[in-house]
Amino acid sequence: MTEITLVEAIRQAMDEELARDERVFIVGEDVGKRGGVFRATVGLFEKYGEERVIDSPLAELSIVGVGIGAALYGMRPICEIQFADFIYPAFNQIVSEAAKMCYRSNGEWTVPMVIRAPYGGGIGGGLYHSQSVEAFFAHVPGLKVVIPSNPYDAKGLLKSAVRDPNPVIFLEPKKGYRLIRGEVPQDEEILVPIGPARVSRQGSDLSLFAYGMMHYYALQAAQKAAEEGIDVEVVDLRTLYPVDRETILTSVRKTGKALIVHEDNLSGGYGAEVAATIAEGAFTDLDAPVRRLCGPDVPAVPFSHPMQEWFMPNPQKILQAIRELAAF
Amino acid sequence: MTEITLVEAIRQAMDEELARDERVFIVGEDVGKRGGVFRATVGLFEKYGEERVIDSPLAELSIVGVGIGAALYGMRPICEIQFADFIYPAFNQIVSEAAKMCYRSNGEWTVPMVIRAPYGGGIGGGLYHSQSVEAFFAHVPGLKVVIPSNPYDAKGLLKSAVRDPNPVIFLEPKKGYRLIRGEVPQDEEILVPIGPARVSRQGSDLSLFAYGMMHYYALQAAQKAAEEGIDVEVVDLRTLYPVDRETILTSVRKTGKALIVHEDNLSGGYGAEVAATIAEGAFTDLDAPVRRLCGPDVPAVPFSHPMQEWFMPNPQKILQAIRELAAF
Amino acid sequence: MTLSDETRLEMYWMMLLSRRLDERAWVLHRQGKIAFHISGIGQEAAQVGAAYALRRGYDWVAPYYRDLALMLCLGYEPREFMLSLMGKREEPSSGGRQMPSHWSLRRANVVSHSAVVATQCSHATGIGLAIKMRREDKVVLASLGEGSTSQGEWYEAVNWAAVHQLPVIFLVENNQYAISVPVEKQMAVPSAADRACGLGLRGVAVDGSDVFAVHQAFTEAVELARSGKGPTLIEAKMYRITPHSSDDDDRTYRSREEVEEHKKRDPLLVNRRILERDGLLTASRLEEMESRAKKMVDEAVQYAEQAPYPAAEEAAYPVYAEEVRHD
Amino acid sequence: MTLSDETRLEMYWMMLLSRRLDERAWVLHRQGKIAFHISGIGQEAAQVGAAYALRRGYDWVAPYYRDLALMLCLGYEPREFMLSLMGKREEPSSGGRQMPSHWSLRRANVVSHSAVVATQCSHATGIGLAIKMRREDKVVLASLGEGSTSQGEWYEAVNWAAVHQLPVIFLVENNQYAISVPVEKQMAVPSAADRACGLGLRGVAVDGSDVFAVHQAFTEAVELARSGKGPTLIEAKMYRITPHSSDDDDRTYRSREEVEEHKKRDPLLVNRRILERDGLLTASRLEEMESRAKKMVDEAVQYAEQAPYPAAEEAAYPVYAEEVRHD
Ligand SMILES: Cc1ncc(C[n+]2csc(CCOP(=O)(O)OP(=O)(O)O)c2C)c(N)n1
Ligand SMILES: Cc1ncc(C[n+]2csc(CCOP(=O)(O)OP(=O)(O)O)c2C)c(N)n1
Ligand SMILES: [Mg+2]
Ligand SMILES: [Mg+2]
Repeated sequence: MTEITLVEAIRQAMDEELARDERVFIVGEDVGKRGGVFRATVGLFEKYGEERVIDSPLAELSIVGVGIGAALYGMRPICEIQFADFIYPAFNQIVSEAAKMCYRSNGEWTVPMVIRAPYGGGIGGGLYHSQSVEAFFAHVPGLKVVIPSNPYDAKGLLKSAVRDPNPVIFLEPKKGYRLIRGEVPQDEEILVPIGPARVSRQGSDLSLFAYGMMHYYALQAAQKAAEEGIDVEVVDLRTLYPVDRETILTSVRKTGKALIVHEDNLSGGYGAEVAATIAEGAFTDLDAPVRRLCGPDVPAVPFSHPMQEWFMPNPQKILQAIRELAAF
Repeated sequence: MTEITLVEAIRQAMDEELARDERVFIVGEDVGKRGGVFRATVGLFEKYGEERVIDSPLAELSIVGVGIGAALYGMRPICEIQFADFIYPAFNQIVSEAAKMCYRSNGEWTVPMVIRAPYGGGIGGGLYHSQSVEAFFAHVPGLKVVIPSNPYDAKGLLKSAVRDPNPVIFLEPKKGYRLIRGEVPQDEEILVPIGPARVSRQGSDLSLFAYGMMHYYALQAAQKAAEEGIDVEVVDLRTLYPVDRETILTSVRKTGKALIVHEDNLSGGYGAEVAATIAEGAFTDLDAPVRRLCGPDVPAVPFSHPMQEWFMPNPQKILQAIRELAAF
Repeated sequence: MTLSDETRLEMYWMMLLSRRLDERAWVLHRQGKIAFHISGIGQEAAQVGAAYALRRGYDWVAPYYRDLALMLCLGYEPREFMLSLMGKREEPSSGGRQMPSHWSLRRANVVSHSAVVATQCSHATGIGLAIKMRREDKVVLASLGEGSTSQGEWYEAVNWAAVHQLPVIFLVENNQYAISVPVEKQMAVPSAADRACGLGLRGVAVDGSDVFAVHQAFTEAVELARSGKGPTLIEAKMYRITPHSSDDDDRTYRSREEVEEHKKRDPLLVNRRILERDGLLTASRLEEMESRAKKMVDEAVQYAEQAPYPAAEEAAYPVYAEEVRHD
Repeated sequence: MTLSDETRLEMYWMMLLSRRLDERAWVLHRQGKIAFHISGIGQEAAQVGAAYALRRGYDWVAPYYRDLALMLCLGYEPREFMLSLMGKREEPSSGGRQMPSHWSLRRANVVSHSAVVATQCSHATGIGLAIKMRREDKVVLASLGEGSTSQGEWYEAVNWAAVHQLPVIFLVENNQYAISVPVEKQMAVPSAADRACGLGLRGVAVDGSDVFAVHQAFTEAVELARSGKGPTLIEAKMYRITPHSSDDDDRTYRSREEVEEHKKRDPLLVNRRILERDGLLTASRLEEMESRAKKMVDEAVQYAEQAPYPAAEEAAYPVYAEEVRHD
């Protein structure tokens, strides 16, 4: 097995899907010659040509809208939004069109497409290159929302997303692009199903729910907690929508305690749905309040280093929350 | 006191604020001569002229964006989005700009503006004239999100919104525009503060949280429940964001049970935040799972009558949920 | 392309049928039998002229809610329209999920549109992109109202089609109003076709009351698009004779005189005169058409009235493609 | 308006100062002292020419991230730029919340902009609307890159300003690239100024390397706007001499030869020649300017390096206007 980075896994997934299915194409800003500002599409323009790796106009709304049209015609677009922070101009097309197409046409028309976007903070990007946007989409029936936390899943989930007959919002923790490495077999095809969350660490004292970069930190914190004698179960939510309530509830029913971590703002964040799911479905098993450790309710991650660190959850903060919850 | 309709209360609020402060103006589609497609601005064009009641181009993004610019310059725009379903083209301006302006400029620039939009289903409007959009905005620090449930609050909250130094998303339950009537004194100025929720019915058996049209139904259901001997406390959330956690927790600590009702889709809806708040803050007081009765996770309210009724919560469905929760 | 006499008469017939269906919808609304109608009266010539320049069933169409006549030309059936007005299960656009006149017809390559104006335009551009990628010779038509050209959405779609030279034809049905807002409040150019010059594609303005003039303009645009010469923007000038919809009261914003004045250019009238002038349309022929239309409309209404509503629980699907049921 | 010799030299000085500050930012980045820089090198003439046509401190400005020279003309101080590069507390645009070059300067009527391109344009239109409502004679300038004119956002803002005849001037700084994407992939018209003809406002293309030509074009546009004659779109043609930002590697998408070729039209060079030709700029004068600039840049860096970072907890506010602190 070979260890590769998260971004390389994503690149490989696209490369393989472009090779496999000629209906697949990539469209976005700077995805062509430049190979993407994060180099996620590097080499693909040269390999597949400018008709299948398309440098779009600087217009997110139409990157998605044009993608939808192509999907209706039978293509399989992979739309890249350069930063998740810039997905809002396309919000109408995603929420009004892509998400509702199948339902509103009673299944006559479907939109098989992937919208990829790097998200998340901690990279000195300031307010507009650090945002988490998952909660907006994990509330929209018709969409699937996927966030990988490691190279294996990233590759396997992205390949599944390309083959999925629905619109999939695929959010990539950009801080982990080069930081997160992992073994990914290069000689076999990897497909990770969209839908199920994954228990990434078994434990008995409490359940820690996270995804993306925060899942990476969660494992680190759980490791430290183990050294202190606290046995943490970690669940990588990875498909955020539709919600995998079963895996969430199964874990809490076992441990009796739940800690949810994300870097997005607390209020109305994805953690609220996880907490609500637990409050309804595992009430009699709960031994403690359901705890959320999330980004604070300020507009976004500030640029200046001390303020950025104040905003971001990290392994230390997670460990502290684990300790408190374990002691309840 | 005079009984007026919800929409008349809204019209009066705007009329009074236009008269009080010449920085106030209205901008939107068909708000001028037509007086708004729901007649919420009727007579104001004639009274204040076309410079203060502006028929905009058919472009929501710039209705909001231009409003922001005017607010930066010191005006107090009231932007009307014709239906909440059409607010998505303006999502970027609302979330990236209006919400973040104060924070990102460290308070140098603020955006005192109101964005009004009729929302909600049950009026035969189908997928695109029935949506609830509150959850998207009740997750965005920098915004305030307000939903009135009766004429008094509608008038008092809208007047407060116009005077608020921040961007306020003001969502109006359109099914109640003419259906919901209430006493509103016509000889004194009414200002209802943005922020606090309101216990609209005292009770001891369980707490029922709702807003807008669903609050109207909630009171009806609570009345019926009382006849069956179930004493329901009803809380009108009315300011959804920032979240009034104190009022929510105080009520649940008293009753020990919580039922949350909204017509928006269940998953990731506003009810998730209410449930999460309770699961964290009232754990030791809870006598039952936190229950949500919400719109189902389908894209939006269908047009055809039987399907619409299937989608919408109503007093009967609420009563049934009350019975079940009370019996837990 | 010269049109045969037969085709010219058929085009008139399509306009007439559309008109009679549309009028019946207004009647049904007054009778309280339907809840909502949005009308295409006054816009039939533009739609029929456009449709007849397409290879119907081969080319693709992204229409908007006023396009009843266009839809009929593409094979949409009168009874399907009536089913949709009544929210009946069998209605092919959405199975009763969408409001009436929110078209979709897979068998005719008509993609589903929402109520959010202008969103269909970037879909058309995407379809055009796919056609070009596949090296096919299809074209795609997107239509919208003049007010909707104020949406950035529309601009982006046209811009993209122009940059990539895609086989898309954008039809702006300029009926002078967006609900109550007159066209002067939407644009600072005298004609929606002028928008084209900032976008680098051909812009053509045509009299939308003259079905043959519209057809001519479209035939040229379609030919260019089909042969890889890129998109065209066509503005058909017309007038919205009815209120915006059954919910609207247009007396609040325009005078009866203005409406009456424009009725003189009613496309049914204008094209009848043309065909009479050319000796094609006789009184008896017209009578025959009228009675055929009446019969079809009656039958459509009857059929739809007896058709079942969807079951409540059908509203639960298909949220995802996996849930699509074929029955 | 003829410019005095003094003013012409001052304009050159502003360009020079901006250039030296900008170059220092690149040095600081290479030294690892700052994390990010986005450069205005090559765009100074357009910005200074525009600024000098405004009544600075009276008119309003909605700039974009490359507008360092514009900002300096409006009274932004070199040390403020350095503070912003380093994310220091005293930085006036955002107190360290935003990335460098995301301007805001209330004292100079410069409104805050985000990183989301083109969003500032509808703010400018809104400011123009407010100016008109108040019957004032101010104007507002909005600037953006040519790639950003692909955003529907921009189109809507310009359209609105044209329909309402607002005192807004839209400056498109056409530096030929949007990161790696060349202008031909953004528009099917030869010039961004051509966009104007579809929108019903004046469109002017000007050589963005010639500060005086730009100034002339702006002076006319400002006069028209101030006297109620509506908006103008001005395209300044130029070339982005540096990579997109300190994160970019432009060798992946353009040749060194291409860049070198365009350096011949470097605005500092072009305008030096003009001023030398007119006998205004002597070697000693230039030397004096250079040493003054160096001193100012050095001092600015020194000041900024010693300035404190914001405290972590300051990130908690001001989310709402009620939380604004003045200290
Ligand atoms: C984005 C959006 N905003 C508002 C509306 C409400 N609305 C429906 S039709 C309409 C007017 C459309 O005018 P125009 O584009 O000229 O088309 P017409 O109805 O005249 O054919 C409006 C404002 C909508 N459907 N979508
Ligand atoms: C809406 C949005 N999409 C993408 C980006 C990322 N981005 C930053 S600058 C830029 C290119 C801008 O090009 P142009 O408008 O020509 O301005 P220039 O940088 O060349 O001055 C892009 C794509 C962004 N900031 N905003
Ligand atoms: Mg119209
Ligand atoms: Mg550029």
